[in-house]
Amino acid sequence: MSPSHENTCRVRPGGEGIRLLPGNRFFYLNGFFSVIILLFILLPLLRMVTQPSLTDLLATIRDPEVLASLWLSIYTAGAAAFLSLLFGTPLAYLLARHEFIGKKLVESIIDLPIMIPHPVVGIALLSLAGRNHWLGKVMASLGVTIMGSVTGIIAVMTFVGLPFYINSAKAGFEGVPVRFERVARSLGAGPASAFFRVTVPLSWRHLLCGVILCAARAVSEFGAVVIVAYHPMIAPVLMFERFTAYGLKYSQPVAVWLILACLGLFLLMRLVARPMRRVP
Amino acid sequence: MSPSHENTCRVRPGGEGIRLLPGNRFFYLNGFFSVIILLFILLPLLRMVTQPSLTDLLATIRDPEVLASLWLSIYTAGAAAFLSLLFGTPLAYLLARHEFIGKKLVESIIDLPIMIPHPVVGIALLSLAGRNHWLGKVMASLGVTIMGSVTGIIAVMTFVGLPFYINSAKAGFEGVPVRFERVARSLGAGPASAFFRVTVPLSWRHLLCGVILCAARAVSEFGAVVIVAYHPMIAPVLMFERFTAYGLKYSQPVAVWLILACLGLFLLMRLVARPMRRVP
Amino acid sequence: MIAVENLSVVWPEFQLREISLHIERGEFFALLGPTGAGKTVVLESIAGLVRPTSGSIRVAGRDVTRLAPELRNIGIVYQDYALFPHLTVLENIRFGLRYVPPTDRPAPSWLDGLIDLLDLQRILHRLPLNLSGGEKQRASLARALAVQPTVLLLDEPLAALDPRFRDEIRHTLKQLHEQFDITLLMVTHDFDEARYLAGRIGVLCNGRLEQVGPAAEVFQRPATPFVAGFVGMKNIFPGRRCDDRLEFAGLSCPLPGEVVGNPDHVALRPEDIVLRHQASFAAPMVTCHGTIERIVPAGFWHECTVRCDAARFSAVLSRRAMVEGGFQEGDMVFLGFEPAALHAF
Amino acid sequence: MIAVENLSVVWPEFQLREISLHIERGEFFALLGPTGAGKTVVLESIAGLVRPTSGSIRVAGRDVTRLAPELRNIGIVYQDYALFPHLTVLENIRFGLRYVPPTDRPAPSWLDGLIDLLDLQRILHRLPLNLSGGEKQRASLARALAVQPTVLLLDEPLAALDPRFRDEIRHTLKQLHEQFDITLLMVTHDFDEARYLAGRIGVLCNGRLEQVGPAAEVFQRPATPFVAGFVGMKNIFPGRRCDDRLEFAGLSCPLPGEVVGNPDHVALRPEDIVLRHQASFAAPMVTCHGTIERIVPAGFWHECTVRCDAARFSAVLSRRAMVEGGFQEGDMVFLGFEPAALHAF
Repeated sequence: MSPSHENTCRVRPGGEGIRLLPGNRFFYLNGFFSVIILLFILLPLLRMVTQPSLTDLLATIRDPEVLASLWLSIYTAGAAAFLSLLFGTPLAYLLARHEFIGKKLVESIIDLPIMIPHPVVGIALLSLAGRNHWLGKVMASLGVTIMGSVTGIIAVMTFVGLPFYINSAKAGFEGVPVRFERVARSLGAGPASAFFRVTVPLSWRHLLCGVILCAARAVSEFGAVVIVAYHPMIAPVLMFERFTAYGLKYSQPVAVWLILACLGLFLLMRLVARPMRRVP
Repeated sequence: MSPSHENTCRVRPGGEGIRLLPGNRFFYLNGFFSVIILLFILLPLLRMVTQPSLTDLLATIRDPEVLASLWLSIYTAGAAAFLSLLFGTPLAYLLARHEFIGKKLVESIIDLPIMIPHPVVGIALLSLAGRNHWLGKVMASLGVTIMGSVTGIIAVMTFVGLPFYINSAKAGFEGVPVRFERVARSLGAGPASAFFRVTVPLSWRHLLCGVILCAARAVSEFGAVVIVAYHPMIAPVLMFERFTAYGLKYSQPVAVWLILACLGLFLLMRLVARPMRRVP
Repeated sequence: MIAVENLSVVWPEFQLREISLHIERGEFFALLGPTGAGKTVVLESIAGLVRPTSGSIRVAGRDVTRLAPELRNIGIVYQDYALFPHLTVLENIRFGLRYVPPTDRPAPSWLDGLIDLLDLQRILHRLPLNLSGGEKQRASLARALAVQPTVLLLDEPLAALDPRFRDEIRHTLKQLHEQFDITLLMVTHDFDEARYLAGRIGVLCNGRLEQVGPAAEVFQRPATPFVAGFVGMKNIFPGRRCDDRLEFAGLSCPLPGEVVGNPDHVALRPEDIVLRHQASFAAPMVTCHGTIERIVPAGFWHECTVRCDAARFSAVLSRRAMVEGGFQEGDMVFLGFEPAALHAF
Repeated sequence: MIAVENLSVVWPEFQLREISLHIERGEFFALLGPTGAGKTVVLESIAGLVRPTSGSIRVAGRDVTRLAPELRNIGIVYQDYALFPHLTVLENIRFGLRYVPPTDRPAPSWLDGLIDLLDLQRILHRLPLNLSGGEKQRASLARALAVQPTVLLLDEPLAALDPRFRDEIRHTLKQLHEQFDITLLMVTHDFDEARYLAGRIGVLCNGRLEQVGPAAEVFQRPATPFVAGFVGMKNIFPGRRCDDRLEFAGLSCPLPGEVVGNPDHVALRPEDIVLRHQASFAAPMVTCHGTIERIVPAGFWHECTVRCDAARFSAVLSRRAMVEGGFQEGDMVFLGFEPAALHAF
């Protein structure tokens, strides 16, 4: 998503530095409000992470059901991110490079999945795949099912994660001056060659960021997935089940592991991305 | 959210225009993939919206349970957006104006709610409000409950919506040159006066965008709310209930009304925002 | 080598109208004009990066109007260098080689010669990020020339450079042109630059080609008031011919030799005007009387605005002339110039 | 009026070291220096927008070093005008008035006088967006002066303007200073601008004040090689005094009158050098012999680089001198200058 994408990908404008001039009650007032907000975000998470005992945590991670759901979450989110990369990149590139009538509309369409209430997403995908729609019939005859299948989970996750990848990739492509591609073409490179030899190497950070954000959004989805596929269980669904069946105390360890899995995954990707030569 | 915020708030760089030069098979290939992606987003939604009959839709909207849930959704999302505006603005302003050690960390903390799986958010907030935590005790003695209350719903919605408001507001404040505030202060205005007379009028579009995005995210939340408060029922929860109890066909009309309510709300806000004098 | 016929590019906010240009093999041609005149659009049309609305472009005898840019074999160098930041200088230079068919590949000595002439030996393995402007522009020239383009287009190649590098690159361009026998089309807004480098000059204004000709001719005999102003004739007056005299700004003077037909403008360079406190001008000089309205010091000279009854003249005086004359704002002065310095058109 | 004592601002990437400045009531002082020298930091320290690391600032006898900017009553005008884009020109001008205590409020005639002098009548109710650069800068001056600041700080007020507006605003500044008796501190990188407007000049380089003095003195007797280069003495050589002669660049010449002590640099303006093909210089002239390495035409003059055995001289010739002398690159020439033109320091 662009918020965190802005934090991670874009070079910030030159710092002004904290220069506290006299007469800055306003500054301290702002600081006070800011601390409240940060505590509001941090305290619940810290509390939740520190509440379960280590024994509980260890017992939970040995639970094959938990492990399976974590693995399924990661696997489907990865697939969704890959699909977004594959299908979203061309659209992001077109939007970054061309002006056309209806461009605003296309951009709004891309942002739709962000705005739509999550269960509605699930219901919408199921509506399409229903047997009384021609597409549903085609899919059924190919043996593809959405309801209660891994395919369905991936479809939902792709749906909700796409805007995050496309917007990040678009910002990345917009950051590469058209001039570079023009020079490449004047040197004999075709459009595809210019794209892969110049544009992609200069925007890979944004692309990677987009993939990470897309995967993050996909892994965190619950409302749409629970409609489309309660089983096989992804981790948030499992957590929800434990919460409703056994209460808060039994769902907390799963939540902790899910958070750790997400954080670990993103740290790993960050590290993989770091040592690449020549940061633009 | 920044994606749509980028589409709506920021002036785009000068258009390059579609200049189709010869030899652009690459362009058509991109266009093909782009159309697939747009259909993937649009078809399910269109299908869902067109499937219920008008009679069903009218019957649904006369159902007092549906009306109550829609109203609750809108009301709580509005409250969450208002709280974000109140508490998020100071933090956004600090981040836009000052560099300090740990700034990246603070920015990551703000983005945490985007990354965290939705049910985990609910579980985390409940962890804090539990009776065995001092804060939980304080809240209980004040008669504030999170579990199953409107307060809880608003808390959850604020939690998930905050990053969207803060990131948009921060971008807005960053877009106002510090120089303007400096000139204001050299003319005798104190820091607060400079903020309200110069910075806010020059960034109100971003602030409004942030509020809209925050409300959109809040209204669409399901996973976290369903943990904290199944009752009173917000619209997505009601839809989920109808889906599990009666199936797809009975949940679709509610989904359509929910989407229409969201879209109507945002259009209204846009219109309210439009006629203001002097667009910066 | 390049033949542009009736090239038009019409965009909502900009129009380039019916440009025709012919550039010979081995020529150094400069297209001159103020910002926004459409110079870069002409270059990019030739390179195939802009789709012309109408007109045709032939390069080396081949009609390239509808050809993709990668098939035209035309090099382009931008003022911001546009070096690929993720590649070293050498990788930048070799970027285009893989698209050249093996049979046409330039001999290794070609690359070596380029690297030598452009003095890139020391920086071949550095990334562009930390190079100086001059080094970047030299690398960018090498990259464009490595694939042996039929024509090299230069888009304000000196504009973004520090003055010290500007001299260096200007010199390099001259050397390149002399030693490698390449055809060069340069776009610039700086008349001195064009005059120093180019054999012929075209002046573009508002998407129209106002004058084309050898550099000296454009300088001495501008064809339109716009070109006259552009080449430094700050004093431009409406005027007319009466038999063998020229009348303008309330003055009447003998015709300068070159005038043919009926000109309607008279132009005069500010440095051709002499100011004196007494009316002590010798015979052929034309004089008039006026008041110094403003004196603005600028570098080595002072710019004086003198108001005579009918017109306002701009004169440039060296610092020495200023000190010796003791001119002040508000002084009454006599203003003189030789009729030969007038240009009528 | 302004007394800055030992002002230092130390940032990781920049240092301003021990600046001391004294500016009198009603003075027009210019702080001159290249980009990045720290000129704006000095201004912003005085205005209270930058926190000094050490040193003190007194304005009108009051120590303001730790005072909030809104309490200092110091106006500031930036090169980018910084007009509030959401307010009309009049609202911009009246912005600061509500913070002035009712007893101190300027008479309405003050505002009217400003609006008249700055010719803002016609644009009072327009938004800044569509104003020309000159109009914007005039509005920005009016806004700063509306609250009757004790001092007005100008940050490169002419730098962002088109040449035609630059003359106009320069004139306006001079008028403002003459008619309103305000104290002005201007920062600029343009020596001619400073010389035209300011009474005294301070030259800043790399965060250090190199020289302070009347404009003419800085121009004629720069104190350091940096200042010499900045005021246009392109030829700077290490040199030394031997009894009553000055030795530099392999030459020995009589001392120019002003020299005291033991200078170690000798500087010469390029326009004080004369080139000839014959060694026909009259008695006091110092001459040497060399080769023209490069001729670069630039506007009204040509810049020639002449290599004599020990040194490289830069000379500026008018176009006329160039044509009459018929100089070419590679020519052997005699170079001469009057010893009085030398400046030793």
